[in-house]
Amino acid sequence: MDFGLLLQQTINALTIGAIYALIALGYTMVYGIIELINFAHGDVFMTGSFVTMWLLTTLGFQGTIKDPLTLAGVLALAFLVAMTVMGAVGVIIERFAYRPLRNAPRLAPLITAIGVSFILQNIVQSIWGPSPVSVPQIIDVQASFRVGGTPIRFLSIFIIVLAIALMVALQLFVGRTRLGRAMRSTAIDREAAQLMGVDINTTIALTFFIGSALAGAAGVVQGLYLGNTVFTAGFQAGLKAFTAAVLGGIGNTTGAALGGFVIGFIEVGSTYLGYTRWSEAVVFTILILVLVFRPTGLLGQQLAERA
Amino acid sequence: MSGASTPARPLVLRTIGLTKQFGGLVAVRDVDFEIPEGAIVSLIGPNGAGKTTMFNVIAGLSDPTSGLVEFLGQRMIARPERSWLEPVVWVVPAVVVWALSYAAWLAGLPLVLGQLLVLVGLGVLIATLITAVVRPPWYGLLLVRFGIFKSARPNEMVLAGIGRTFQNIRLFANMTALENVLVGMHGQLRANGLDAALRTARHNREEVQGRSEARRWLAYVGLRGREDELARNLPYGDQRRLEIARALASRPRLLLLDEPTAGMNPSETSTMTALFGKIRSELNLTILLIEHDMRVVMGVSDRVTVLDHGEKIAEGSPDEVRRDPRVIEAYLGKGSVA
Amino acid sequence: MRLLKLGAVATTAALVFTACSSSPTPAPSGGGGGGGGSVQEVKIGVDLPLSGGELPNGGPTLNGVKLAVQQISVPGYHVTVEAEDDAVNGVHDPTQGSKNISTLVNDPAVFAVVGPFNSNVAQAEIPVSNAAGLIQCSPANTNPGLTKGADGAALRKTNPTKIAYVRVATTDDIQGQAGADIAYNVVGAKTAYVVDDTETYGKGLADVFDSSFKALGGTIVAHDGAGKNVTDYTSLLTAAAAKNPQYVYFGGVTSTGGGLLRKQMVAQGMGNIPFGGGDGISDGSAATASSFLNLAGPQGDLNTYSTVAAIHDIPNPDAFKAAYKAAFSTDPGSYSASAYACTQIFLDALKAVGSNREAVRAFVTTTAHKYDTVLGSISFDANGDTSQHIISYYKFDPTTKDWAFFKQKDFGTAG
Amino acid sequence: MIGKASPPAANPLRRTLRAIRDLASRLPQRHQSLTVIVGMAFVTAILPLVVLAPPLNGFGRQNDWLDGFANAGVFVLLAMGLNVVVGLAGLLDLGYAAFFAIGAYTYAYGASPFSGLDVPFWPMLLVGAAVAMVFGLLLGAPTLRLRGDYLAIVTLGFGEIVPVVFLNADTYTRGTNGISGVYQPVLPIVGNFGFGNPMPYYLTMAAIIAVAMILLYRLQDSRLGRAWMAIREDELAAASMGINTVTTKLLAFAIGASTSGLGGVFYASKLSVVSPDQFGFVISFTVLAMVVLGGMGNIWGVAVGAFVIYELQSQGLKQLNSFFGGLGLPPFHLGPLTVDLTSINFLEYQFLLYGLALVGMMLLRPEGLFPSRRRRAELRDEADAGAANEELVQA
Repeated sequence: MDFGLLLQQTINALTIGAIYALIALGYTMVYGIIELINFAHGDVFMTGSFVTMWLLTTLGFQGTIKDPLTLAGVLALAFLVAMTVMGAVGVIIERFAYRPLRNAPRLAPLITAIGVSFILQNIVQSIWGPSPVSVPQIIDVQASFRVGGTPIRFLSIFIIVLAIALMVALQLFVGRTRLGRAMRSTAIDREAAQLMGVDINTTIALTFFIGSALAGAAGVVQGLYLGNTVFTAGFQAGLKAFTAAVLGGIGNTTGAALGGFVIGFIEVGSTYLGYTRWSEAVVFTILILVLVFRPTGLLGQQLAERA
Repeated sequence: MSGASTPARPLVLRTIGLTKQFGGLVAVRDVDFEIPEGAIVSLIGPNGAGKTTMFNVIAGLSDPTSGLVEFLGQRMIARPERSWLEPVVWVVPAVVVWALSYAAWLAGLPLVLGQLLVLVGLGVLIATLITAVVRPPWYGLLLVRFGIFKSARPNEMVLAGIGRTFQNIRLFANMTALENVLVGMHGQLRANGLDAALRTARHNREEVQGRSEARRWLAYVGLRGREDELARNLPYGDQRRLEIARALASRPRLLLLDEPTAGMNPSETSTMTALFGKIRSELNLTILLIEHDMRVVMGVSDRVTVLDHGEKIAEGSPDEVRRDPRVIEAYLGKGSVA
Repeated sequence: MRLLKLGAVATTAALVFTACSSSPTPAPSGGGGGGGGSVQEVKIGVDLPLSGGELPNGGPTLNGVKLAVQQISVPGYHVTVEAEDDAVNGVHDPTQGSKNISTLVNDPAVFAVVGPFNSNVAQAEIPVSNAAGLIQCSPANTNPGLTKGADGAALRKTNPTKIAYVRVATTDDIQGQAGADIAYNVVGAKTAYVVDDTETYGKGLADVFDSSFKALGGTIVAHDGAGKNVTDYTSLLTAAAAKNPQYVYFGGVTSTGGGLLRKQMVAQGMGNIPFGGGDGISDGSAATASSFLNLAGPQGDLNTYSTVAAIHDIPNPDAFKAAYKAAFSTDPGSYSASAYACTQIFLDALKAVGSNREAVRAFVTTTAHKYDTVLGSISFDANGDTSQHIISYYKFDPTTKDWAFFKQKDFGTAG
Repeated sequence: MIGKASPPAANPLRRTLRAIRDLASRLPQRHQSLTVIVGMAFVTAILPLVVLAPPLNGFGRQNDWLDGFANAGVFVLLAMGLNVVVGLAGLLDLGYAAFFAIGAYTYAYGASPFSGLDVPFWPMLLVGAAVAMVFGLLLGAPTLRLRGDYLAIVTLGFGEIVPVVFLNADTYTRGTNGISGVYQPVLPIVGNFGFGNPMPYYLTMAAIIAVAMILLYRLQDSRLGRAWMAIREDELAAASMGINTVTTKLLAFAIGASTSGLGGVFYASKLSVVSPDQFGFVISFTVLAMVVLGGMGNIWGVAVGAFVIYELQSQGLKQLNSFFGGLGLPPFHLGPLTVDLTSINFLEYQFLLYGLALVGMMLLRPEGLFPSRRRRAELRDEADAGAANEELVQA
């Protein structure tokens, strides 16, 4: 077995897995708190990549930024803008498409979610056109270092580290802060949390903000990594990320992150074995098998009630 | 302490060493418990004593960690072991057939044979899957053989003769009272989808008879004339009654009532208590009652079992239990003991 | 900016639409006609995907038809364009296509149809137009199965001898051979890696490349498929790089990942491996937004080849481009010229035999007729395929940042 | 019910009206199948005439409309099938298109030059439904134990797997090219099933829908239908009433799948081509939207919802250009914006409009356009006539 190739593919899997994981977090957080499959989430991610593209081209960047300081500044700006804008978009979507339906039949918000997804796609398509567009890759995509003769790209390492940092930050936020506690308590029992003085609307809006901001971050990352985006990119990425969230145990943030990486490995693994054409089928087959054997996902809680 | 009441009467239900753990928390610990036929037995205890957990295990809603439940002398529940193996059992026969088809291909046998075997394998897979879903008794035996036994499902408990109500009413809110009772009669009726689609004689007969029987059940609990109201539009007390009618419609031998008078005013409570007596005497039913209201418990029960922190601390007639020092201690400070 | 631009196009569209709004009584034509009382209103039907993600395919193609109708006038006729959208929910939909062609068949003013764009829509439409005897010309279909062999025969079951579907694009089987010819003979590669986009066009092309390259004596190190949903080719390329291919061939179009694949090759340090594709990636210079060269990016030495199933030496290659740009203020799309050519052929027929459907159909499919089009001289063979089998070879030119023609080769009549 | 709102009507006219209304609400309950047949016959007869009247005749000829109606019928069938799964049993199925694909491919195998077989259309309808049902069972049996949204993702995954298999198993499915030249039905009475002659398809579809509707209504009003609804309302309580929830859900799944298979067979026979890209998530989602917008659980509501959405997608949104062009409204001002409706290419904003329509309809009527009104008194036997009177007195 070629160790170098294996190492490279592992890095590839971790990189794409990190992107899935970032998107999956949004799915799982929203699901955890209002039990809604937010089908518009994939398109929030897509819009984030377009916002990045718009920002970088407006600032006049075409390609690699050599000066490390400028690079750091532009990167920070890109993440800040994409995450804030997408966070705000998430809050707006929640306010107008989901909140009025909070007590409606369960499937009603699912339909509006898909409606919102169409709306986002069409808006992006009207502004930036229906064809794929280039995103300036401000980090040198070829820069790499060698591990035992195998080139490892800095960009990949950057993405993996960044994603993990964001996930850790999220865990700390949810676990250690007052707002995080409010989120957790709302997720467990909305009415009880309300009685305890938690502002439900703010908490849910906050959840959407964070989830969408993470999707925005994933959008930036995707732009840097692939240098390309298209207005239909949200659907498939969203589907995979949602699968990741379920695979990990929906509602569980650690599970979502784990699920993202697992899907990255499944995809890259099927390519490694020469079954790229089947990778989608493999992902979903493994998902079905996992759920048959572990009905609540990899890290999902066992349910008290059984029917 | 044990065998305090008349041993002549056969047991309807018996639990042996029943234990249920949630993570590190032991909700029920090693409880032996018996219900003789025709009795009204109450299960009491302070909040968090494990009453509802016990109830859910008996009703088949959750698997015990260890111990077993016998209903009418039949073993209903065993500890689930290696239940994740069950899906493996479904797939193995089909995989064996497919392996045969591959072997046939390798051996150079005619292609048609291999293809036929592939189809047979598919058929086997479908058959095993359907078997797993329908769960005929021999499938259960097979699971025991492989050490993959899973406990009885709630519906199997019902078919065996255990009916129940819920602590927080769980009616089918968007169905009418009559339909709720008809659902309760599910196990009594036999018409399947094909009967319904073709409107066979069986379907028509059962619908007519079922409806009139359902009406009688509603009338029995005092809901005459409310047949076509949506369950969610009924007043609270009537919803409780409807739940009982629905449970009775399954013609149980043992009726489990989970706090049936919770949230009722005294006059409603006394009507309800009267109903229990009527059910027992007229329908010859055994009743297991979880109740907070001590007046109800002491007034209606033949036997009382007291749980505290998941353990059985006392058992006997209401008077015996009332005087038991451990019971007084468990309830101390609450002033609940009348 | 873009909205404004769209407005301009849309105004043209709206004019056309207004003029041809199908009212029972012939509407007094507003702008066109101009000749007097004897002008007959006729329509060229168009069926293309015109909404959602497929608009970049259908939109510029429709513009090609409009441009032709604007520029070429046929005495005695006022020709308008009746456009139907076969995309539902943003995806080309054979059901909608079948319905659209029925609609066009039912409209007596329609004497010919340009379209469709996608092969599976064509599969649903060909039987309908064949039964109705309404001539249809696809600017983009290249799948051999639509016309040739038993598959083609099955599609025209109702009137087996009356061809009602022609196409101006050379089929994949020929272009795939050309791609292999470039890889093996021009570049001199002995090993190649093939990726297709799993769609009819891309996979068909890649499969022919695969077999032709092997026939020439080369080795295919791997042949992978990655659908249009795949955006990350990194792992694919990592695996391929380990097998040291001397050439990479992409079967597909820019929007299904052509540019992305090349760009990621560069990122992976595979930029110096020659890369080739069919006319699906030959879609304008690097200055054209969303073209292959634009998306593939400026890095690497872009040793990149493409083929176009048409003669390069046409009389005035830039005139069409300029006229298109003047009318729609964008560069033409990959199939704008093909759609223009289809329309030219129909207008020729209209001029020659009038607007009777059967007459037009018979005229167009007569194998002896030659048409002078923007794509060069075209005639159709007995199956309705273009009998022109010349493939033009292009290579990326780093100075002009555009495709540069370097050779054309006639693959004869051997299908 | 009515008596409560208004005092006993003295006015004879009012009484007559009430009697008519009463009859109208009772007839469907007493003679359901007959009502469905009469209703479908009426709709089938009236639709071809309606489209001849303005303004509909401006958008297309009768044949165009009928062709579209026959296509819409496929979706009506799909929506009615999915309604069993989602509306009655309360299971979220996001991969419903997979069974549609399986039905369509089954027909393509049974009647096309590709396989060399030429099985007549009518038996193939049953075969397609049966094959789809088998796959429904195969998927459902191991997965129906899953709770709500886990089931949703499993079905979604299945919906993604099936087209991938049809795409990549090209030896058996001709891969991306699909199977073309699928034979069309033959039936002497209805007429010649040819291209450009939509009437036979239209009539056949109406008949299939009528039969499916009768069967589904019958299932809904039965022990099985009540069990489905009980599971939807409260799965745990349903299990505690002796309902084998897994088997019952599996039946819902199987019936939904077979209805979808029926639709697939018809679709393949009408279109004469099947290929993997016709059966993506978009179809699954569209059918789900039809069910939810029509009014989950209400069979005729779902059917109407499906019809409306399909016509909106394939006709309405595509006609906006000629509609506004034809109106010839002068440009008007919206604040600083000048809006010229004739210059907007609505085709380009189809998605936006569709999305807005979905969101808007849901916000206004989250329970759907025709929410299932809970059925009132049903077939009563004579023995219970007394109780019925008593109920009326009380109400």
